Amino acid sequence: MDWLHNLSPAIQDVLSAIGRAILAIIPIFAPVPVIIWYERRLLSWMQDRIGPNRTGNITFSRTSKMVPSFLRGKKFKLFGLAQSIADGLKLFTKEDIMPDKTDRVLFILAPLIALFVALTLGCTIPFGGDIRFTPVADVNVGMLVILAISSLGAYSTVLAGYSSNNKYSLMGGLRASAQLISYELAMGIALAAMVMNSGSLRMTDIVKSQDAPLYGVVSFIPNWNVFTPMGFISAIVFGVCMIAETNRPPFDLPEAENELVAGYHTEYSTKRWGIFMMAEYMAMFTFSMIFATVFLGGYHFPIRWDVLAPYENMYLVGVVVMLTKGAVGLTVYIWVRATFPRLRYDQLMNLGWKFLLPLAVVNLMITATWIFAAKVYGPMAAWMVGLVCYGVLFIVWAAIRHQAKKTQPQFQSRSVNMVNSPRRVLDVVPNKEVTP
Amino acid sequence: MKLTPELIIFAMLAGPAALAAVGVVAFGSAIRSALCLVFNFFLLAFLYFTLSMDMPGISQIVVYSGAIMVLFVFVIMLLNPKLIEERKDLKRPFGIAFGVVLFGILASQVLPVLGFEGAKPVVHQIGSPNVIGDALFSSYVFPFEVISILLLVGVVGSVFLAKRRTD
Amino acid sequence: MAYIGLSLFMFSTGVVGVVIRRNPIVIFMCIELMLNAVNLAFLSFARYRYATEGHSLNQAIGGPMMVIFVMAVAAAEVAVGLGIIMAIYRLKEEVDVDELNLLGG
Amino acid sequence: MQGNGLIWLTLTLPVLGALLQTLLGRKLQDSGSGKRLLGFLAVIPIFLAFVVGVMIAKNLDPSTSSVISSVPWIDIKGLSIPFELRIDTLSMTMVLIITGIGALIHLYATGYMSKEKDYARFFAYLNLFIASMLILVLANNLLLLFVGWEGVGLCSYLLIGFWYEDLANSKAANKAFLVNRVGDWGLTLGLLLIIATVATAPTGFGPKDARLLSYDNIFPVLEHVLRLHPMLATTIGLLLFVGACGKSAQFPLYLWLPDAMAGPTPVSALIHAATMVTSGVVLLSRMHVVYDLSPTASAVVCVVGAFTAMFAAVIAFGQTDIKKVLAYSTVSQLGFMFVACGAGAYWIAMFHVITHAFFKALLFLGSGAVIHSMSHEQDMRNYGKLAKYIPITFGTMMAGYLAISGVPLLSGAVSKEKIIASALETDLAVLPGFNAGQFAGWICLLTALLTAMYMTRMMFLTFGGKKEQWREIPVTTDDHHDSDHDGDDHHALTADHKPHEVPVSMWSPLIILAVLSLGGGWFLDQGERLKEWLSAPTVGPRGTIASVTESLIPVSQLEKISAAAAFGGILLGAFFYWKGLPKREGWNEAEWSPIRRWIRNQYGFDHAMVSAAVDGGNELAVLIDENVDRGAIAGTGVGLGKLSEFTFSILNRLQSGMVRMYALCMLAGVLGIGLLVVYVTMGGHK
Repeated sequence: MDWLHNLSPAIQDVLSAIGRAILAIIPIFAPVPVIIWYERRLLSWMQDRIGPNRTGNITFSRTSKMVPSFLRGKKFKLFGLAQSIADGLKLFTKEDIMPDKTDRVLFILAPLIALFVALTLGCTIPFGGDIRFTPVADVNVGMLVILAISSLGAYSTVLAGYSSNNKYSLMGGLRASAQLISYELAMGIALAAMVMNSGSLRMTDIVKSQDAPLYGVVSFIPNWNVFTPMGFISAIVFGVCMIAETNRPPFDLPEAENELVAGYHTEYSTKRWGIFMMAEYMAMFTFSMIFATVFLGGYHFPIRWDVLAPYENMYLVGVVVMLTKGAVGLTVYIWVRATFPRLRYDQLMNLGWKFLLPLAVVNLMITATWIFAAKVYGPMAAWMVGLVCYGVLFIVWAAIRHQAKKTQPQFQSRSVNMVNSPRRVLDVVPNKEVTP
Repeated sequence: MKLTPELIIFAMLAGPAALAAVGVVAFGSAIRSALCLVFNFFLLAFLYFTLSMDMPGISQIVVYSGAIMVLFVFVIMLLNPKLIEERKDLKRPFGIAFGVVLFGILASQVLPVLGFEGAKPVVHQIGSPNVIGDALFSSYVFPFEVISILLLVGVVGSVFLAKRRTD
Repeated sequence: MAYIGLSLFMFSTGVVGVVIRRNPIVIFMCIELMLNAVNLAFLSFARYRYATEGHSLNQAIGGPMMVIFVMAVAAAEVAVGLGIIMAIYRLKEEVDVDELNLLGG
Repeated sequence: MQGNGLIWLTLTLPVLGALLQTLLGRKLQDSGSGKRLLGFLAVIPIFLAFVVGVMIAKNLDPSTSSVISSVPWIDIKGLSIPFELRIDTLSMTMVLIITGIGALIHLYATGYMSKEKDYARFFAYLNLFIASMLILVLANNLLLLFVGWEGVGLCSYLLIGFWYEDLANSKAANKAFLVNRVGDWGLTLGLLLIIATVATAPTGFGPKDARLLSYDNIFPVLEHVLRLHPMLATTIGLLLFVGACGKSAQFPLYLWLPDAMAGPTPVSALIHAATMVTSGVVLLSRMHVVYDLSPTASAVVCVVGAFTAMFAAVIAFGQTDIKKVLAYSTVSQLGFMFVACGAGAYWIAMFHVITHAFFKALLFLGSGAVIHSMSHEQDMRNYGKLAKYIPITFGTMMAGYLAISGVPLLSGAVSKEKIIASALETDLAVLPGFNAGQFAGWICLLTALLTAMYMTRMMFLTFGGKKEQWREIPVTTDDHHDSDHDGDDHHALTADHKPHEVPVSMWSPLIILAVLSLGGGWFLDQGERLKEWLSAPTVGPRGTIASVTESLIPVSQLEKISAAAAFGGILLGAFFYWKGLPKREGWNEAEWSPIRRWIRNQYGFDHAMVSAAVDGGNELAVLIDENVDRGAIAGTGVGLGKLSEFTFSILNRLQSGMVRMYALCMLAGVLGIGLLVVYVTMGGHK
């Protein structure tokens, strides 16, 4: 390794930057086939069917002499793991079709932006307690980097929709941009509450702040944000927004197949479609890990062993823990997909603007009060004040709900304005019938 | 001029940024202009990073690339701007000429006097969120409040504009 | 000062864009471009002029603060501006700046 | 002693009470037992607050003051205004008065308002008022004092307009609010001036930390700066005094107080007799540093106080409404307090605040009892010979009457005599060539006589006389503010009405207050208890001491003289009103002597002020509108418009409405200027 140190510092920097970039990409990029397989199997299991379980099984001949003797008649089960690889091979070898009258540059650019966002989204997530495990950079605005990159994700869907020169695609793109903008706000504010809780935008600091004793009392359980009241509410808000940001069911309106064919990627096929899919799964995984970092204590184990019995820090354990938490997040993603029906568009907007955003804002305000009270009066008073605030919040919410239920009719009717309203025609026809 | 890594990075960022700026003006279709602008803003953010201005840089991405330009793209898509074809008229040559002259005048006046490369930068960490937040809530608290009111007015105004007249 | 040079260039480009383009959205974008050019100038001055020896933190922080405020103002401005463009479009079914001469009494 | 955290309890209990009333009120107030529970919930917090106040006061070392500060309020870099309270003898005295008298009045109100529909709203306001007043007196910085000040004003507005469905009541509330605004204007300017003074104080005397406005910070600074600039002291003093005039109903801002009698009687007792009106006195005592350094301001305070005392006492003769008599009496007594303040004897002013709280609360509550038993009839011309119907009320009111009249050894006499003495021998309110203090002292002595007289008039008209007037004279309803609103239980007064004694919840406070009125002043005066108790917060630096002119009467004789004034007043009153309502003060006001009619209408002052402010303002506006606005300005405007229209009809061609053309032109202009700059710099090089 000496030759490395002998290089000029500038080249060393470049090399380390490349290394870091690879470190950032590999754990997100590599598991994609496994994630797709996992989703299909889990979804099948939840829907009481089998799912892909054959592809990749290798059965050796019993009789052929070509096979070494110890392998004859053996059967290697891969549980269908190779299905994703087969799919990928298929996608990348199919004939590349690009419709006429598309905006070619943008058409090609759109999936690349999606890929770019998915790959760079996780660049500030720490995977272990060491600086080496924080890919790319542990910048002091880490949380904002995540928000910034994820907000760029809107371009991919919007451009894909626009460049396809297709009505459904355009509508999908429009829906996507509106949805992303709407949920971005609640997400940012939910994260802001956590930033205030930890006192730093730096991701490693946020993880570190969750390594304290639970509520300052229970020493062997870490004080993950999700255990605190404001963290819990933020986690709910962020979780919902996270699903909406990745356009996953039940928020998959931009690609709602029974309304818009396939939404923004109707015209896409082969590699580009594959890239969209890959980006989606990578984004899912990354968001799961962001969730884990912010709310589930990052790379920390759920029990603080070092308090019970001091031991040497093993950073690789942290990486495993982190990836496991990411997998847990994925499971929830799939579980939600299997459980909830797709939202109607107005329900989507109502949920985002009328429920999540106010909840996140109030939560932010209560967090501020909490921190203030903790600083001035100590933790006990903060708990009292905070819980009273949440109680009031719940009562107000219940009262509003009660009132709304009382005033609104049980069955909501909504009118749909069509582009060419048939109402005009209808107005004329009865008259004609009456006048003769 | 010595070729330092900083200069290389600056050139890598500034060159495309300048090209993108030209692209904003030169492209015929509005959406391409918008994309150029996004690209330009994105690179600008990295230029800010090279100035060790973390917070302004990242807000640049969040605010401009992430919010404002998405709005632009959204509106362009809604309006379907192919309706407007850019006709050539007398303003174009005049505008370009004037622009070049403006750049010439400004550059000739400003650049020669900028002789402060010698002074040693001291580490103030002026780009870090802590320092900016501190300043925002102490010496700049009044502008901060005014800006918040301005944003509120902006929100109200846009809601009012977007509201369908029901008369 | 390469940063200032880039800033000036972007500013001039924005000015040219405002003059020669007919699409109000593009004009708007050119204005954003000019704002950003100014932001860049602010930041580079703050970094290389005021974050140097002999200046206090208070002097140095002015540039970044200005940038933050410009961004906030730009956000408000875009919200209203695009709203106006949309409203005009709804009213007149066209957004060509040269066809819109409401300003002329 | 570093603070007593219990004070927070005192402050939060009334707030809690108000919240309880607000939250539970609507559900509970419809049933009788619910009302009783609400009344209980209203009284208990105030009473507990009083108990806590007593506990704090008992452990308080009179020579110290402690600042309780744990809640940051306005907290930005370089300026920190915490929500901090000050415990010293001055604030604790006021706390005890507010909560003590307040609790009694709450108790009384549970009986008085028992038929009221909006029971909970009333007590919510009342509790809120107590809380605001506590903030006012306990505040340790000027901004917090201002919060309490405005809170008190707001609650007063709400309570005066409690029966808001009646236009007269709403008008009275508006008037109180508006007149108070005038005072607040002065107070605000005063506070800003103080802030400016403190903020720009010379180095070394500026405040030590960021708590810029806290009393403990500003007092030393003010003392230092104002000693150098007496004019500044006078300005601040006069501005603050304008504020104090507004709240404490001094001439000419007293206008709102008599009208404020439109509110329910317990409100009158609590707000307009015992607590709120004294906030001006508290303010002056609190800021005594300013007045100590400004003889001019002190003299103004003295003279205005004395004038108000005399002025209001005379008006009281013309009133037939029992509450209005008491209202003017309050204004008059407040004048006494201001005389003491102006004379620099702040502890005496506070002494009078205390004793006045005792006997004026008693008198108001007693008058409320009379009104209650007379079916909400307030006109004294309908009373007479009531003593035999309502003996407890009569007995207690007698105590209050004797106290206010200044019968020796009763509480009113002790404090009033001290006021006169302090005014006569003051060295503060003395201007060159004019001994304002002495002048005020003499007027006060005369006013004491008048006080005894009009109080005698009131007592005889109500309880004495020969006839039970309401049996003979038809009832008119013109002066009928404190009236029935939801009807059924509030009958109008009829000829066969039989007055009944009030319930126990109403007469028990009367008895307690009567005992206090009789013995309170004597008790506090024994061994100069109050003086020592209050000396720390109210004694400050003195400015230039003018030469004291010898008083005509040696002060040692004053005791006898004031006693003589009191008895003289009582006897004179008895002489005029022995037979009850005299003929020439009967129902037909046209038969009244012109002077009395003039007095009844406050010498036309109220009318003049109102017409000057309202009608005059209106006419002025119309005048300006017609002549200046439409004539001069609009004329000029139209002329200019014509001119420019002509001019620009030529230039109009350029205005194509093409925005980009404009932009191009702008750019050309910029380039022109740029080229000019280039040219100049080049020229500079050459």
